[in-house]
Amino acid sequence: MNFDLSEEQEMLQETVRQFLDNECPATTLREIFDGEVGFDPALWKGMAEMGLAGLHLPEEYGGAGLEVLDLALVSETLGYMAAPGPFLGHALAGLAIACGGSDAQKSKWLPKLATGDALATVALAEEGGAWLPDQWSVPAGASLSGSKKHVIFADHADLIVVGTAGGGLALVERDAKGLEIKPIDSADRTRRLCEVILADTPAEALPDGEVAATRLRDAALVLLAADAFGGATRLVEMSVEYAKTREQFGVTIGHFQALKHQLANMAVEIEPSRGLYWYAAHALDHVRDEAERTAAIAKAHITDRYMQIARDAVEAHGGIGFTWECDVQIWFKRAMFDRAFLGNPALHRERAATMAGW
Amino acid sequence: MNFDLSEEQEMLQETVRQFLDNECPATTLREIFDGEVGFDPALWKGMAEMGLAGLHLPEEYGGAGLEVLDLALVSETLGYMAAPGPFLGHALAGLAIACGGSDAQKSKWLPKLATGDALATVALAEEGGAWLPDQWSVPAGASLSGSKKHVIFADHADLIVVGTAGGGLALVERDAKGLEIKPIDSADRTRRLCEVILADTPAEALPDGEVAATRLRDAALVLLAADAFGGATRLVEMSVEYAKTREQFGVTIGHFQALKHQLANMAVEIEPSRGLYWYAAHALDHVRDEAERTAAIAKAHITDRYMQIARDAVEAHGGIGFTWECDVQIWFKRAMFDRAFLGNPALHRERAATMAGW
Amino acid sequence: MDLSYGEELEGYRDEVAKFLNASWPLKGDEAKLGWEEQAVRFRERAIEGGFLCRNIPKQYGGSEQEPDVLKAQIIREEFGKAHAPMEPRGIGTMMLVPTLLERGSEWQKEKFVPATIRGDLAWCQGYSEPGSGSDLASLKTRGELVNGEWVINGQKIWTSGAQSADYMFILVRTEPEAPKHAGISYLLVDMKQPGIDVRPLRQMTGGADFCEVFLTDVKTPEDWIVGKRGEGWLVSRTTLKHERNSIGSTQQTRALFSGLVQLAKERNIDGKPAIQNADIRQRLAALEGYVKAHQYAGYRTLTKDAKGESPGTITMMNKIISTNIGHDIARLAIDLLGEDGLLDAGGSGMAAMMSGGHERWISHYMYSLGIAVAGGTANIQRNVIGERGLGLPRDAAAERSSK
Amino acid sequence: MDLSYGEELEGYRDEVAKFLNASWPLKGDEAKLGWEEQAVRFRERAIEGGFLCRNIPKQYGGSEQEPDVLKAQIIREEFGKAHAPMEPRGIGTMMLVPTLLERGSEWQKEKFVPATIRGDLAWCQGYSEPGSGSDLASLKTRGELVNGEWVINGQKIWTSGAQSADYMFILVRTEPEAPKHAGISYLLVDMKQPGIDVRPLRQMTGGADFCEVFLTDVKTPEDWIVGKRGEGWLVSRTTLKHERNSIGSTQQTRALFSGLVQLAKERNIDGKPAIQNADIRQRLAALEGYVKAHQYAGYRTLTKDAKGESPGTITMMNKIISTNIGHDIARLAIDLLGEDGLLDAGGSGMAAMMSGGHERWISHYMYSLGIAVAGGTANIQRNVIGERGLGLPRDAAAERSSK
Repeated sequence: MNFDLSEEQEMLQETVRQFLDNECPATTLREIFDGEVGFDPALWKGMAEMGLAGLHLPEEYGGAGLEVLDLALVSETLGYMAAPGPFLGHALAGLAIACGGSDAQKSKWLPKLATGDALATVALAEEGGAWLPDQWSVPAGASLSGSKKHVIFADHADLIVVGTAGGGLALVERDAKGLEIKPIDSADRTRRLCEVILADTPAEALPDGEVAATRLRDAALVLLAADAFGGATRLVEMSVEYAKTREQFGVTIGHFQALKHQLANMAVEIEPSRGLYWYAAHALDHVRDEAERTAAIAKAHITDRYMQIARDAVEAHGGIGFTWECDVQIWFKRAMFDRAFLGNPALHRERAATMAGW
Repeated sequence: MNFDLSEEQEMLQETVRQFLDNECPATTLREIFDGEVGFDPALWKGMAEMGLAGLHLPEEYGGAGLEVLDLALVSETLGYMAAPGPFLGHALAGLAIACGGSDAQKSKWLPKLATGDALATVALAEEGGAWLPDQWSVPAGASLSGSKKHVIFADHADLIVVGTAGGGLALVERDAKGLEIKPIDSADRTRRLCEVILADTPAEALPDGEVAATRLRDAALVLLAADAFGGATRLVEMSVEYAKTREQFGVTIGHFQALKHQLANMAVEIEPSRGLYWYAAHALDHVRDEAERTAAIAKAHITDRYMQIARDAVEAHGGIGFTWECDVQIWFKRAMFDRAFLGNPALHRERAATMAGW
Repeated sequence: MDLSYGEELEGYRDEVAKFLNASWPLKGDEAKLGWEEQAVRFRERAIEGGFLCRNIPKQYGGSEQEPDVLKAQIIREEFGKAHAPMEPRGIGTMMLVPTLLERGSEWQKEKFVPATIRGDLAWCQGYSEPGSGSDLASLKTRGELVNGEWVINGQKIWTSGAQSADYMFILVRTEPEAPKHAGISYLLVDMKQPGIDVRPLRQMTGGADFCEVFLTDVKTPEDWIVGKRGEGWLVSRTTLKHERNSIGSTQQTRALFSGLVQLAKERNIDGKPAIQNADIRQRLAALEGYVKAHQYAGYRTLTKDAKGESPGTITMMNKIISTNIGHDIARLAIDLLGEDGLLDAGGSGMAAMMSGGHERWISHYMYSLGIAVAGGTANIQRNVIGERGLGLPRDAAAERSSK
Repeated sequence: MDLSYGEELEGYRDEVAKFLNASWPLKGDEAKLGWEEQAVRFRERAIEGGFLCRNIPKQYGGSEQEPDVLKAQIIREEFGKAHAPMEPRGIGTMMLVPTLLERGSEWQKEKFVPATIRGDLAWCQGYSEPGSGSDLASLKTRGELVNGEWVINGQKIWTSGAQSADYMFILVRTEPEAPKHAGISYLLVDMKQPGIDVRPLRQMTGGADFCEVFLTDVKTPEDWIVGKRGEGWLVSRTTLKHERNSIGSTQQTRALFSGLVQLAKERNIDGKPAIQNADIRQRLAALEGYVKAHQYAGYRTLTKDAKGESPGTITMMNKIISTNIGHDIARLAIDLLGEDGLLDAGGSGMAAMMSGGHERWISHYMYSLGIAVAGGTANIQRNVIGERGLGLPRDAAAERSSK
């Protein structure tokens, strides 16, 4: 029984965190957040150089050959730091190709994705909250027509993995004919979204797209849960820190029992769920028959906790917590993202109920 | 605009309360609660002599000719005092006969019910939580066969108003052939329940039974809501009183902000809902097209608040709140009764949703 | 119990309606004027008719009527129906005017009250400071009397409308040696002078409904003080007996809830209208219990006010009740929005929340956490309910602060 | 990450299973003995094999094994599967024995430890008093040394198993002049003597799992004190390094949740199984999130314990987490029970909760509020999490009390 991280995994988190401490301190994060574009090529290049772009890709294609758990650990740290950038979409795209692509597709794309020389993303959602493979309706084929919503940094991607009707996946390249990309005003300005419109756009299906799509879905749920865990943990720390420094009535407000208990409740809500996302990630590589359901529960549970903690953190910061200047809002909006992306908790709870045979 | 009680109504509540202060103080309440029977004929006789047995019955039959709101105000006070006895069933039975009975039925029963010389109750529920008129399945006719659950003090009643298939009502007398009454171990020992088994038992239908049954249902929902409001209000008072006297760490525990806020939250949960049951009661006599839905919402909302406040009150009393000796348990069990009797909040919320055309 | 207003008051309603029918909208050439100018002319006539500024003496431009909360409610209802202008909105009419009437000197009343209620003068409030939120009395902005003038230095925050205000009423510390509450004075300050730097304070929604105001050697005459030196804390707590709008917040809450029901009808879950989903129906109906309780509690308060009786603890609870309902409505709305919760709130302020689009629910989701209800505020309200409402003993910390 | 126990430990599991296979149930003539007698004989052999009483030295009847939380967990799992007796349940083994081993005198260890772990001696705990709940150190029961004997007068409450206990370990105030915490001593008392009056304390469920104990001139020898005079508070806080059962409470929670799911399958809503209702499904699945989080947090704690590393703040949270889950399960259960919630809990104690009938959910509904979690307890735990876990400053009141 070893339900804990390895030293390498702890070091991975520590390394990513130090990198972000140095390369994306609060001022930089704020610049990117407030900026027009929201994408910092240098920051992403640095992350790729650390190996984060290909962490989970096979070693034969230049990746580090690690597991979904390792990806999730990075995701936790990015969530903790509210790191802006295309990690989520890129990681999922690579995972899909590694899982469902032909040898030719893998050879063509994975080495470039592993180094970060090419940036990829995934186009899943369709109108009306159709996030899941069995809800996709863009007809599969040598060319695709339709519209995909909420595609992370599609405007910077070299490659888009597009979900197609029947639950398959297809590759669409940056300069493909009829491809139109419209940035959306996103609440979360660290992971900006685009609408992707395909008009008879050339595409190449992944041979094992159906398998890859379900793995992509489950991995995405786990990465969102991990990000949520990291972000919520950070918000508790920020709120505690504020309570230790802000004074009212002649004492720091952390003296007041009502606030103290609110902060304790926030910690109690999030701290236990660390192992839940660990296990969900672990299951994706090692306990396949529990993977799908545990991923759904982890995403629903932890992103719900994150959102509530984000609300509580605003309250704990008083009026200032409601301002644009206060960093809490950055995490608040990441919480909105993590909770809504790939579907609200209710959707995944209903899936979990169905999978349990309820 | 006069959304308030009249002086007469305030005096009615005050009179009932004083009567119970004198005739059913804590020690008496405890004796009745702990006793085998749970029914105190003298106490009920006293209430009847005050006019409570026929408060809402027409004056021509010896009643006071008051409205459902007045019944509800009495119900609030009984809930506040946790008064044991058959008021609820008796009041509903009389209301049903006054609304749906023939002249002969009214002449025969209402004068005796108004004085309390005869005790009546209502038999509504059937197996599987079938509380409502459209769920009843005992076939109507000159004799009835079937089983009714959760009949308040049926073992002391002279007359039972029985719900029948098609949503009608019929009268069954105490000594009727084939009538079997089995006391049930009830959680709420102030309003004990029986199962009523009918085997080809002679019965007399109310001519306007369908109309009377829906009015009975809505009035019952309102009376339960009123009882819940009174009980919850009392529990808040008891908890506040305890916090003012119990000392820990050298001060009364009401000094601790966490408990203070818990008590404030309890008060905030119940205090605003006074007008909700008032209006629901008022609507039954004066705003007929809102009556059914408002009654459903009032019952669901206020009995839910009562149950949660009862849980909170146990916590606010610490270990002692969990004991049989502590009076909190009496109200706790009345809360369970008010919430479950005639169906859980979820049932009535779903009805309210349907009535709104949602 | 009678939910109608009774014959006499319905007669009054007819009177109000008749006046409105004759007076609003303006007719003939006056109808061509701009809305603001029309409003000014209309208000003059409404004051003359005794419908507006009812609690303000005639000598200061009001209509000086006997307080009557039911008449006031009827006026709100009828003016609302006719879309006719009420008193100028804003903190000048709501807070400064009652304070001046109770505590101001004669010249102050004459100079400021008529112009404010006519809408000629706009005010902003200088109370909160970055370091003084729930503990307002710890404020640090200084006022010194130098050569017959107050010289003010410091910073205020959460000042609504500071950009467009003519004047500010401000709390400043003028007696630094006095104990906390006793060192504060209440001054009036001309906003159109050097040394005042107004910076919009952007909210997480992207809009800016509030400002920071930096004051550097800002000056105001010695006699622009309301009450005496060191009495500012008491002056700021002045409330005149007035025609409390007991059901205003319940009407807003009901409107918000109606919008939520509408949203549930428009959004889908699993390809069917969300309002058909059992879970959503339960949540909506449970919320409606709170909304309706709040509504009838408002009716009861209105009645008690009309009778001159105390409505009890409910008046301390209204804020937290509507906050709680607002939170629950916001949570359910964001669940109904689903993927649209990924979108930006629209970069705007409260205006976005009042708009018709779905993005108003994102704004509302964030506004439900807004400064009016955030942080210490809710806890302070629970203290008040616990201590003043339920009679529980005071906190040690609060005791210390009140000394 | 590896959720198996690894080769070496699986080997150990085989060893445990082999022992159990050979030793339980007893065979031959021994199989005809009563269960208690069988348990005593079996325990002797299990101690000899190193499976029970692992942290107790051999000289006091234990098996004196190296601490190993994983081996301990495997033993629990395998003994559980075989329904084999573990150490005698109860507060004697769980609380008194570790305290004596750390703080008792030699003769105390010899006299009490072996007999207690054999199950020959039953203990009860005399800590709480009616006036001393969360503020335990304010206890008032007096102990006076008179002619070489302690004479004890006072009252204890929430004493489980007082009717059948041979001895009580009790906190009494022996130094009335000393400050609060410093005036308390830890004594051992023979329960079979005059002056001890045990009265069952009935709970709201109707059962009586606890007692009140009235002590009137109760006597115990001078040297039946553990630690020194006035050290009782510290002695009562003694905890040995032991093989913490990190996942016991998560297993109970999971079992309770499974029962709840089963209940949802059996009960109907609108004529269909409740588990098909969208609202019930949402509530169940949301609860499962908490249950699973608790489960994996337990695995992590077990691993950290096994490595000798600190699991962090989670160990302070476990009680409140399982309390919260218990509350939510109870609420959902009572909703599923519907009309059966009108029925009596069955007039019994914890036993009813463990039974198979639906009435156990009524018992559980009330027990979820039971004394272990009620009132001050949860708030005290939040204080601990806030202060020791998050490093927030201490309360003024608590500071005062600790002086």
